[in-house]
Amino acid sequence: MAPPKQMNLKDAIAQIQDGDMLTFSGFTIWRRPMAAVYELIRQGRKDLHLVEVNGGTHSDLLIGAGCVKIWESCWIGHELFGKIGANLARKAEAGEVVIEDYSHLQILYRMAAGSMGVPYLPTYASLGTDILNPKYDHLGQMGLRDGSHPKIPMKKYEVVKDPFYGGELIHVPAVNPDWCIAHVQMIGEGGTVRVDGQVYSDEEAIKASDNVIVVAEQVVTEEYIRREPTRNLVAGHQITSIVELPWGAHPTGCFGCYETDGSFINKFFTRTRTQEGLDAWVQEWIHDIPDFNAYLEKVGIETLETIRANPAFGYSTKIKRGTRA
Amino acid sequence: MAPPKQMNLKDAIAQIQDGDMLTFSGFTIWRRPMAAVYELIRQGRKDLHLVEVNGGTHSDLLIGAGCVKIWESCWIGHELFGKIGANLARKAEAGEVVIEDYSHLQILYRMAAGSMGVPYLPTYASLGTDILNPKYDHLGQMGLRDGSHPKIPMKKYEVVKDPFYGGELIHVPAVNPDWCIAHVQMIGEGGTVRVDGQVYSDEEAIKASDNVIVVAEQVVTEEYIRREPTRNLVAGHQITSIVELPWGAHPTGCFGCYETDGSFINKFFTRTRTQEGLDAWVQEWIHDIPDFNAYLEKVGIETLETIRANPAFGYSTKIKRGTRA
Amino acid sequence: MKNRHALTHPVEFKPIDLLAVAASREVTDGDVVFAGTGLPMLAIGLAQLTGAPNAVCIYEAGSVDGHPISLPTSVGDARCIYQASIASGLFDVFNQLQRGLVDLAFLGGAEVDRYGNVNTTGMGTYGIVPEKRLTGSGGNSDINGLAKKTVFIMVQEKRRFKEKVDFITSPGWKIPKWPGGEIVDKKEVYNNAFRGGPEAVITNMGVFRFDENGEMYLSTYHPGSSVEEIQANCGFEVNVSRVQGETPPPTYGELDYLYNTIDPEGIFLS
Amino acid sequence: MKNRHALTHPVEFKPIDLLAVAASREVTDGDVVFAGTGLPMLAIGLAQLTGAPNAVCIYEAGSVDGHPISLPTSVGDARCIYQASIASGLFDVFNQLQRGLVDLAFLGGAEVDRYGNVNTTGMGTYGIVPEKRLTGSGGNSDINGLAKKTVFIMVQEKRRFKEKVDFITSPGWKIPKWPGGEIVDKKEVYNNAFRGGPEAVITNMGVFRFDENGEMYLSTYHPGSSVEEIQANCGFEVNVSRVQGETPPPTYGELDYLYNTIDPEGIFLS
Repeated sequence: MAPPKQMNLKDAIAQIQDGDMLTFSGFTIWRRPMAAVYELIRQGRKDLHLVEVNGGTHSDLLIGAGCVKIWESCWIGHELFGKIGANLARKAEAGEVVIEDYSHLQILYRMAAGSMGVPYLPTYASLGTDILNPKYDHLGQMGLRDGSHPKIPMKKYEVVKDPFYGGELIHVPAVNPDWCIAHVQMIGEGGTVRVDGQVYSDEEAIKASDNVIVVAEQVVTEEYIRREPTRNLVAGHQITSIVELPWGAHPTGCFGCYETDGSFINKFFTRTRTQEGLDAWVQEWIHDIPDFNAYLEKVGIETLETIRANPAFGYSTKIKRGTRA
Repeated sequence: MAPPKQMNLKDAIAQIQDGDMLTFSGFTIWRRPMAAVYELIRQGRKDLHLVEVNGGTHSDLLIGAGCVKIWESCWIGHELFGKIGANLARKAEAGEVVIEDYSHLQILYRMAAGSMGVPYLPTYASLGTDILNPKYDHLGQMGLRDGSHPKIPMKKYEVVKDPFYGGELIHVPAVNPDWCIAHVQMIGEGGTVRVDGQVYSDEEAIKASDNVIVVAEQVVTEEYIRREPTRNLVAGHQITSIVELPWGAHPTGCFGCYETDGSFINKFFTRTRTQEGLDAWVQEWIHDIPDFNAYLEKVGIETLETIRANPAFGYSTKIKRGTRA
Repeated sequence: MKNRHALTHPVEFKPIDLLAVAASREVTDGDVVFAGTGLPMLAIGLAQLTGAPNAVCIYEAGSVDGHPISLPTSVGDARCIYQASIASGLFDVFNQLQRGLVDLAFLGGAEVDRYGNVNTTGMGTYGIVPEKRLTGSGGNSDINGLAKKTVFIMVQEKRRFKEKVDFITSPGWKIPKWPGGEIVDKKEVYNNAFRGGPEAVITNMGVFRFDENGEMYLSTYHPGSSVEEIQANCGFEVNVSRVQGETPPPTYGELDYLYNTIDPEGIFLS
Repeated sequence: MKNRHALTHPVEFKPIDLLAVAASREVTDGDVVFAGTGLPMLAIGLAQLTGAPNAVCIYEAGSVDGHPISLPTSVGDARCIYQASIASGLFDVFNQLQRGLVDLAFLGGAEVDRYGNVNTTGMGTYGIVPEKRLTGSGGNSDINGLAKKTVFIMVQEKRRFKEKVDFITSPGWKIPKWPGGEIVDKKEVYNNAFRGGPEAVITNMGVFRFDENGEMYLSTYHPGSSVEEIQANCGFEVNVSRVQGETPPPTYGELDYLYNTIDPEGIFLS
């Protein structure tokens, strides 16, 4: 296996094809590869199939911009800064994007199964819910579970008996996305990945995927990152491409580096509840801007310095968050 | 759930009953709870059912001393210092201990399933081997898979079809031992466990078990161990009892603390290939000694200081290992 | 200075304060509690400062027993892991849930029925083209299914307390058994993993609990509300035969903790 | 000073040196290699110093791509993680194996048959009371089943090279399909997880490989050995129709690396 190549964001994202299956690092509004999502939109990628442990600002934007055909996950929103994923809701209600629902544990296990090299995992999660209602097996209803789509399992789930201890449970199918785009704090030149703070479901997402683009706050020498191998998450032979791009998760937060830019996300949420609003936002923040440096200029140094994390805590102590701060 | 109690080794081990199912921390001759095993023998525990991801000096001794009835695992030996687990071999060949064979991945997955709260895991591991030969389902042959033994699954494994992507594989049943005895480098007073270096299968062994005794090189404050929560493995609510006992893994090694005492293990191996030899060894190193302090006195300060790890490397730079050192 | 243990008067607290306080009182000392963003964070924080100092809080994103000195705005927040026992990920904490280690969980929802079935997926007709899409299940369904006890915090409106929710996202006491879909007791569906289910629903008007048959009944109404007002804001007939009177209001000490220790910045308590 | 690339003469190396060197030559640059304690450690270390500088070594106990400056005595050794990419545990590395990331693995065994089925479990009659118990499978069976290529390093004796091994611990090219036990091609048993199988068996006398039918043949005999000696020490009739001559001996450079860089303490090379 060839060691991963370091490249710029544009070239890294250009490897992704229309129709590919994608997943991401992070959790809701934390450590999302936002710069990569902007670039996907800038390059006009279409018909993407997203399978993610949970959604957030990154996927709501990508969906709103018309890049996505199928979204398999359990949740989307912007936490405190936007109660729902309004772009997904609008696109789904217009019949432009198909949602396949799983519960959080189920979709996590789909990714974990992919990372383990097994075709499914058993679970008791979310038995007795409409998530398992055959009526809502949307990919099945659309005839996509006929075995002709290698990344789409032939069943949404299966009910099974436990022959070892008795009882009954379900199996959820593995997923192996074509690509994981992960934003992390640090990567070695040879591809050794370090994630600091909560790792969310990054290990499963990265290891389940056939190809992995890592966008990192910092690229360091392998000698440095290997001084503490117990702190590293994934080795270079599971990584395809490396991009060094500080602030690349903005407006989502990155433990130890910067805070979530809640004000930015809230403005995004407020402005993009209509398609017109989303289109205007995309024009202003993506198409009217040549690259990510111009984006950061537009965000402004004052904002960036306000959200920069205090090293003692891993989060910003300067940001005003509540109404009484 | 009550926070874990700190106690002495004798009282901690006294909680384990004859016939209980046990598992352990560590890997072959690394981070094995040897002092706890000596204490189990001293207290004369009988009919133990061991299920471990792999065996080593600790289990070969426990089996030789007549404490064990069933051993489910994949391997036993002393690495470079003793090619086979001669005590297990002798006891099995005499019909005094029953072996149930799994492969390494299979028995790891049995423990992982237990830790995940699922009744089994699917795997492709070791298909097409005699490990799956129904003739060698020893617990089944003995009639123990009739459902009347809550810790013994009703099947050794099951062959299944994959309805999602086609193909065929097996399920291996979860295991939830009554007790895990784990030797680790550090634990907080509230039970937060930190393992340094390779974690082997400690996470699975600890989290699969209904009760956990942690023997630690050092007990520290929770405030201290929680300064870096990303380095910790298990929280206090999964721990039952805490014992502080430096050198408690001797003669097996403990990353960052001390080297495997290969010479000690090799002498054990050489002396205990017969039952008489084992009995004499147990008399000398366990029954003739009141406690672990006396054991360390007998090992001698020179040996302990020679195997003590150099903090720069995590292993000893003083020990003579090869023939040309 | 007021006695910290004295009860406040209705004009001295807001509805959200009572929600947080009532929720915190559901925590037993030593409980392992699964909590989400918002009110649950206030509730578990308050419980740890009052009756349940040894309660352990697990957040879904992968932290165990954090002791934030600055209130997190989400469970993925960097603040969650300050003085935490463990900072890990979803695989760790969801496995703990499935393993049966979670005693209590706080959850929310858009719709609920009398059996504690909750909808957070979609309103109206659901399908390939949904009528009105919501956020989706998140961990709600997993947690409600597998924790020993769950407590829901919800807004009391007729359109939210329904005879039948539009989509069962999160499993209550009577649920469909798939693939057939016949409605049976939760125990029959969860079999070896059955550990309990919805314990209470706390709204801005009252506290509901569940009887031996898994049916919701009104337990207490909040100061300023009434049985009648609650029935008027409930889409099904509420069992009021077990009402025990008014929900005890917050104490001065509880309010002080909420506003000055837990959320001094006014993130959730503006 | 001798040319490092020049071949040594039979009196200048020991059998174990040739085993390590022959094994190291099986590594292709960039391979992800699963290795165990002992000779495999020498082989992968030598490969990284010669033809395969980018080979990645995974040890079963949970380390990835370590660069020890002091030779480990076992895969659990603290030395394994020096300048490693990852220090984790079995769950990580066995999942990588099952996911199909392992290109090559070095294994050992007590008995082997012509299809590369290997026994490390028991000699003689096996059962509840075994005739002669060995160490057990360890990861041998998992790795032989799931790596793309495996190379066995074994002692050449008639009692070890058998027509039929007493217990199939580790799956070769023709194996039983359970629960029935009929002998079929490995591909039929492993289906979606089929990636290859035994590539070579290296003994103290020669190097064996496997043909299109998964049957072992003699590829080269070591300097000082012969086709006849090998057949005399093999319990089944060896296919010698493809013998390519002598196994190339170690170079002076390879011996220097083995004795002075990889194992200067004389742990395995005494």
